[in-house]
Amino acid sequence: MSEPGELVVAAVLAIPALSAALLALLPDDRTSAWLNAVASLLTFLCALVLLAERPSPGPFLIVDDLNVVFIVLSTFVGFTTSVFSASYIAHELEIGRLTHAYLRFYHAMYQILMFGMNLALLSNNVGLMWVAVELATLTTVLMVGIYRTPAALEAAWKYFLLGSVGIALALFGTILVYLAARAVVGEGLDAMAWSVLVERAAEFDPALLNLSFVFLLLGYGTKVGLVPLHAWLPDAHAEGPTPISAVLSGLLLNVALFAVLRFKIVMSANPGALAPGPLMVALGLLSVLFASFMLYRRQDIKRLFAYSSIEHMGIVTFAFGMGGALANFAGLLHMTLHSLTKSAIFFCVGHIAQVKGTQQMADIRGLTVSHPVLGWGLVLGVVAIAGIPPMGIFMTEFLIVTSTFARQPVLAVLLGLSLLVALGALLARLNGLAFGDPHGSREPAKASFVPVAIHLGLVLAAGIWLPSTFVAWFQHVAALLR
Amino acid sequence: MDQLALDVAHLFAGGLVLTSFMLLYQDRMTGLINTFALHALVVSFSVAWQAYIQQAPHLYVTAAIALVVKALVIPLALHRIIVRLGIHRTIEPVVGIGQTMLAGIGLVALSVMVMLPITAQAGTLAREDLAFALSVILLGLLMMISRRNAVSQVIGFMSIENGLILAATGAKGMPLVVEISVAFSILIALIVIGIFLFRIRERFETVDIHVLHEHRGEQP
Amino acid sequence: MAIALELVVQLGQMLVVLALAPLLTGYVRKVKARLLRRQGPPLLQPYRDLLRLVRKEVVLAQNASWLFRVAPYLIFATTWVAAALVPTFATGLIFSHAADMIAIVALLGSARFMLALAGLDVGTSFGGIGSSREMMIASLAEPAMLMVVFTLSLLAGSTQLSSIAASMQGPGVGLRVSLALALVGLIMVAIAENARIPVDNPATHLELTMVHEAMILEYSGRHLALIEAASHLKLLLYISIIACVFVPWGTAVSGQGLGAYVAGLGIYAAKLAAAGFMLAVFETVIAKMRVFRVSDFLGAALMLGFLATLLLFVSRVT
Amino acid sequence: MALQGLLWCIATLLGTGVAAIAMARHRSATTLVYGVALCACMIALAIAGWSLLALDSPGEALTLPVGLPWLGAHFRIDALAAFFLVVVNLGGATASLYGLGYGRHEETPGRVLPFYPAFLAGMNLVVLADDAFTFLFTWEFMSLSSWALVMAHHRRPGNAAAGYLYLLMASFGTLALLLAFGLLAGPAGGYAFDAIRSAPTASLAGVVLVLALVGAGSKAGLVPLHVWLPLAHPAAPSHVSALMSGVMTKVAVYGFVRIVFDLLGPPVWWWGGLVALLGGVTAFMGVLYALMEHDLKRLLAYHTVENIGIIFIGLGLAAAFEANEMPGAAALGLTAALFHVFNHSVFKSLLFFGAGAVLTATGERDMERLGGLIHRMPFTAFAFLIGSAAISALPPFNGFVSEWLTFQAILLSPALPQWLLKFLVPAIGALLALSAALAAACFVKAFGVSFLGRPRTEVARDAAETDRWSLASMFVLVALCLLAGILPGYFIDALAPVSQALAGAHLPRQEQLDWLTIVPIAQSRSSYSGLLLFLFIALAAGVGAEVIHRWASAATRRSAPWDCGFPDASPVTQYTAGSFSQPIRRVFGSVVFRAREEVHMPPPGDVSAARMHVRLHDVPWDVLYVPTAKLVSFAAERLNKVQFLTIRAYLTLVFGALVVLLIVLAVWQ
Repeated sequence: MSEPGELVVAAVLAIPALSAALLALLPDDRTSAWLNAVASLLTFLCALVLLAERPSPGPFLIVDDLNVVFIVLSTFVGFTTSVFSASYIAHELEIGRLTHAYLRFYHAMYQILMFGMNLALLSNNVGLMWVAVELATLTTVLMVGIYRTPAALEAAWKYFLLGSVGIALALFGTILVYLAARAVVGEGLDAMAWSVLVERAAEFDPALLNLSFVFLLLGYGTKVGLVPLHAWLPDAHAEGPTPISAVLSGLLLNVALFAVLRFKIVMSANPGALAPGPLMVALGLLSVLFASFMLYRRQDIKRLFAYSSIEHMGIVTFAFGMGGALANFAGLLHMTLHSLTKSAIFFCVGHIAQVKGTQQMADIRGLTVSHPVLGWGLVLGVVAIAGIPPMGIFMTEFLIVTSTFARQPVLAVLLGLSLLVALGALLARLNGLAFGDPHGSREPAKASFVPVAIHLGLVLAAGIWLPSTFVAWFQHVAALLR
Repeated sequence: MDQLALDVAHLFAGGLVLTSFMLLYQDRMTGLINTFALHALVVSFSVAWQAYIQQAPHLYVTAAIALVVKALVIPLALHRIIVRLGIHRTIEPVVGIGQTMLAGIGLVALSVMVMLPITAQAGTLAREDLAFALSVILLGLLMMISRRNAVSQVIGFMSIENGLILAATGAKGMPLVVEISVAFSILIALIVIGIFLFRIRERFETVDIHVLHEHRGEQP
Repeated sequence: MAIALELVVQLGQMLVVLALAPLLTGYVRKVKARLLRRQGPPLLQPYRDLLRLVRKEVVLAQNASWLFRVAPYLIFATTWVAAALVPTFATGLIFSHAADMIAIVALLGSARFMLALAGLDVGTSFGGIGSSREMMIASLAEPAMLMVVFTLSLLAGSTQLSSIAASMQGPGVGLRVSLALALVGLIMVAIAENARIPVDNPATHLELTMVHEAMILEYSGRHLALIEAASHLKLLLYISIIACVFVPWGTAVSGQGLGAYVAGLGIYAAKLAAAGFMLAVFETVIAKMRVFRVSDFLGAALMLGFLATLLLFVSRVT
Repeated sequence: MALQGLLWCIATLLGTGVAAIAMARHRSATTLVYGVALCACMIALAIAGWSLLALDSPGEALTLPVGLPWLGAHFRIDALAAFFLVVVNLGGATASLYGLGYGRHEETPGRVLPFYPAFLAGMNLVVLADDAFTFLFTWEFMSLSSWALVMAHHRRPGNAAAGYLYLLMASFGTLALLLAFGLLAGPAGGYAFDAIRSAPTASLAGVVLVLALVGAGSKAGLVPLHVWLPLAHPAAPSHVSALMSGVMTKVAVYGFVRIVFDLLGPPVWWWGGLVALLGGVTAFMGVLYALMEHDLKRLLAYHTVENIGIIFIGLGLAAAFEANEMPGAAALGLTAALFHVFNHSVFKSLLFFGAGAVLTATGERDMERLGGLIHRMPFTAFAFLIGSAAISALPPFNGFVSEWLTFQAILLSPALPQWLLKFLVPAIGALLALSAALAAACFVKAFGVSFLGRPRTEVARDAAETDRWSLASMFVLVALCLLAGILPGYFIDALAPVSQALAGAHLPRQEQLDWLTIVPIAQSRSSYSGLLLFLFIALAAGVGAEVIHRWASAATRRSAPWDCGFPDASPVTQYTAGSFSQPIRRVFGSVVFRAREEVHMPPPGDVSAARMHVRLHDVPWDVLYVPTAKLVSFAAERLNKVQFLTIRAYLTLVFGALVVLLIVLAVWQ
């Protein structure tokens, strides 16, 4: 029982909660934007400590190889996004898209969202995790609707309805898991604790587990944005404030997928249960195929990248579905890198949309000429997301495709071709956005490029060199995932 | 556990399914809301009964929550809302009642079929409860997709929640976490719905989703 | 010592071809004239023409470049070297290994390349017509030639003219269909390459029909002389290839001594005479064809060569 | 030792690229970047040359702790790698030398300087890579950096589209290679080349070959995967075009050789047939495309396609011979192919440099608007002439030697037991001969129309000779064309270790033969001595000139050309590129390109000009690419409807998914 570890975990959860309350009370928005950033920074620093200090699993909270990486990742992206959001929000105030009241609400919600996600990642209890995920979802619902334009309202409404159906299904799944566990573990909290579930999973009733997994996959899959449960995702990304789009793509999808992973571990620990692989492979491949074709007809730049998020979540799900040391490792790495890259892209996109005053790609041209930094940032981001070296996503896609081709050639070919289709769409868009004669306003963007630079730098570094401890964790988790 | 207890529990669960069918059948706003109140009432009874037979006092809380919030508060609120929005007109299901009913029966059959292979290990009570709960959930979904009006969709959604409560209480000895979370989610749901209905009221003259989705970021 | 003799013989060969080439042309012209019941120019007329041209001054077009002036020498040199490497009266000369049949064809290709460029240099449309048509013809003639080479090398297991000649004399060959096809193909190529009827008419200056003459229209004086000499050499070269491959008998083998060389020379002259006569007859009895039918003509040659190869495979296995 | 040196050179290049981002605006950036690149490439060239001659068979290997965590980045230099490094760095050095002058005319150096060294580094790394991941990583990195260079002039019409197509095709090729390596490495993921070699031959070796052919071919420009090449190569700055055409395609060839001859194990006979046939078709189609083309740089790009075809003919023959245990013949085919790799990189770079000089002098790439440049740019013209002669396979230049060797390999084909090959190879030989002859025609057109005749436009009339740096690098290459042409023996000997390593045999040592003759198999069979031919020609020409000028007239007079009594000054009456290629278009085009000529004659009495219009169809494009694009956009259009459903419809989707899964479950249990 390492005391400091406990404290740190408590801090990671407490800081967002407290600052949320504080921000809700603070009237002034200037400072609140920075307070927001500072709070996120503190959370991130505490999370960093977790890399070194791990508390032993308690009844409600746990830190293990699987979530330690994601907690650090999400607090980090949360921090960078808050920095970006500061400059973004300032501009929104100038043009009067947001009022002070809404801004207060926005910052409070932002911290609650962080709290929810950290809790979901840290929780050692299925029920608690469920609550946390729902909390995060509902806060994002409110944030998406914050502009109160008809489109934003509809996006939020759609998100709310689909999301809460997901909530219901996930809860039912959770109950089933409890039932399955209760018969073996006995009543009480233990029957909902990861650490216990994973150990005893072998003795559970397979039928119950199967049923529960169907519901959990669909329930959390709705949040992951797997086709055909994806409908809320593009609009929610497109109509909400860009920092929220970044957090959605970068973190919330990951958190939901993380939940699915937890249950997949339990499933695959039980010999009698049906292998979760085929379901996930099917959904993942469906998502990749669908999303990569959907990329072609997009006119709104944020929707474009929202669909690319669907595609990448599909890739990750596919990888985990395939299983095996290589594919699982690649899947985990892909989740990490995708959240970094995609949020970086959304940072660029946010500034671009603000500078050009539109999200319609038809009106954005020749960025590398008019706004070199933003333009090349976007180019780099798209190159990374398209899986082209030297950026890291190439490594994961390399591992996924090669390891699949040796086992399931047809699936690998399908995946590869749909990746190619997606690449075609992204590059076609990139040609229009970044190259050619510039179009629209040329005034320099008042933006902080640091977050973009850091994210892309990390992705680049990951493509070239990965720290060994990091690799060790992922490999351990990959082994757990079968 | 004696036979009687089982039968009563069975009775309540079955009653819930029946009420779900009634929900599907209703095509008047007011009638719909009233039926939903009944739905919530049945749930609270069944939860109470579970509390009694499981000697689990905390379930009484859940029952009370269900009774007060869902059977009284929400229906009243909804009545207020529809009065304010002035939608007393009949709401037409998209597919005819008949087909909806048939589909519903099919769903019940499906849920039973899915539950069958579960070993008795989980307990017959739990098994039956789960079967009924699942059918309630599916029926609620069916209602959501067969209605085009926001309020009725919300009602469908809340009937799903009831099904969840049924399942949760059926799962013997499940920690309080679940009840709290359910209540919690109902609360959130109410708030959000309120906000939304309010805003929607502000923006449009109707709650009809059909009108909502005319506004889209991207033209086809 | 032996080396020295070898060198002398090689040099002799070079001089022989240079000396005989105009005579061959004159001879063909004479025979043609006779067949047409004309008196015709004297046999030595080509020598006279060359001498006169060499003495005259060169008239250069205004914008002729250095390439225009260098080309004739290169054309002459390459053609001469090519002709000198073909065994005429003796095989297996010291430098005969410097180039096999493919290389000889390619050397002629270099000459043609320069000529075509020279045709384009002045910038009149005649040069253009000539060059473009010449290259079109060549683009078909060269593959046909290479198909013939392919056939021969399949038979003789070599692309070295000397070895081919040697194996042709050997007993193993006998009469083969593919040989006949190859011969016909080679002859057709030779006709096309030397701008003879029916592909081209060396005697005309009628713009629409001429190819070779159009390219050299701007040449005069010593340049023209060199180019004329080159074309004489080319004719000689092709005839000697045909002779060396298909009627290899009587050629001396290097190192047999002077007598053999003289004998070989005599026989070689006889072969030239016969071939020249046949060429003249052929040219008198046939009519010039339209430029765009040349492709069919040469395509036929290509097909013949290809057919020869395939037939050879068949005859090989049986 | 050698390997470290090379890696340091590469690191230097990468560093230069990064530094160039910072100082791109600076004036001296151009000189600095190209200077450093030049030095790095020279050093790398020296090291590579040394290791090609001196290194023993297994070569040097080392592993860096980057790339795949548990694998690391393996690098190895063996004979094959050393040879291709020579090609790469020779190209890089000359291009950098050229760039020292040419780069000054660049209007947006910021878009060229950072990527140029990265491109060089990428090509070097691909050749050095010794595991699948590093190979593909660097391969794609090479594509990416060259894409950036293609996009350097993105505002010119068509360039952006060219870059798009290029990167898409490159990724397609990478995907194919990815799958190929997936098969080679197996599910366990033994990505290191050693592991692949030691592993038993992959079960679907044929599939691997086809994938490798698609992957490497799409980068090298095999028909029908060539469509991007004539668009992308010319779009880049000329020295980069030279690198892409002359060197990058060779790196693709390297990839193919590495996979098929080294990793894949013993070949099967039909592989050779397939590869050689593709090569023949590519050579023929490429040169025909080139003949129809009037854009100077694009014409050169199409000739790259042709020469790649010739190289693949050699490789295919080598595979076929190797499959039939004829190591000597295999060595001949391989040597021919590799020697042509070297030669083509030399003269193609030379030609692109020439085209670049013309471009800077006139701003024109369209031959129809050039002409008469030989007067204004004599040195460039001379260099271009030599390059044209070399690429047209004319003795005594280097192009001829390698094509001659290829022919010798073809002539060995009768010994092959398979009937299909017996019949196929002569046909391929015919295609090769045809393309060689057509290439000559094409370069008569290219040189004649753009350098000879009278200038067709003002810009052509006012052109000026290009700068010293460019000329220097061009003349270096001219010297190489001649050297490799007249002293081929040494080059063939240098290739001996490569063919020894790959085919298990090598050609007989050439250097001690008298008169530096080369003898692939036996003296009696075939031999060629470029040196002798060169000496004879020089001698004969010299003697001729000497004699005539000494004893006959040397007088010259200038006058107007003969105009058949139809006086006209206008250069328009010259033969244009279009009219030059008309006969050949008539002969081949009507079949291959479905070429149609339409002549619009004004009615009698109307004085307006008659107009002739030629329409060509690019058959592979129409048959393969257009339908694919149509298919994708059709699918996109159809699926796009899903974006515009009602919320209820979306809920229905969720509901449907749930019900379907439940039914599946019910059925499964």
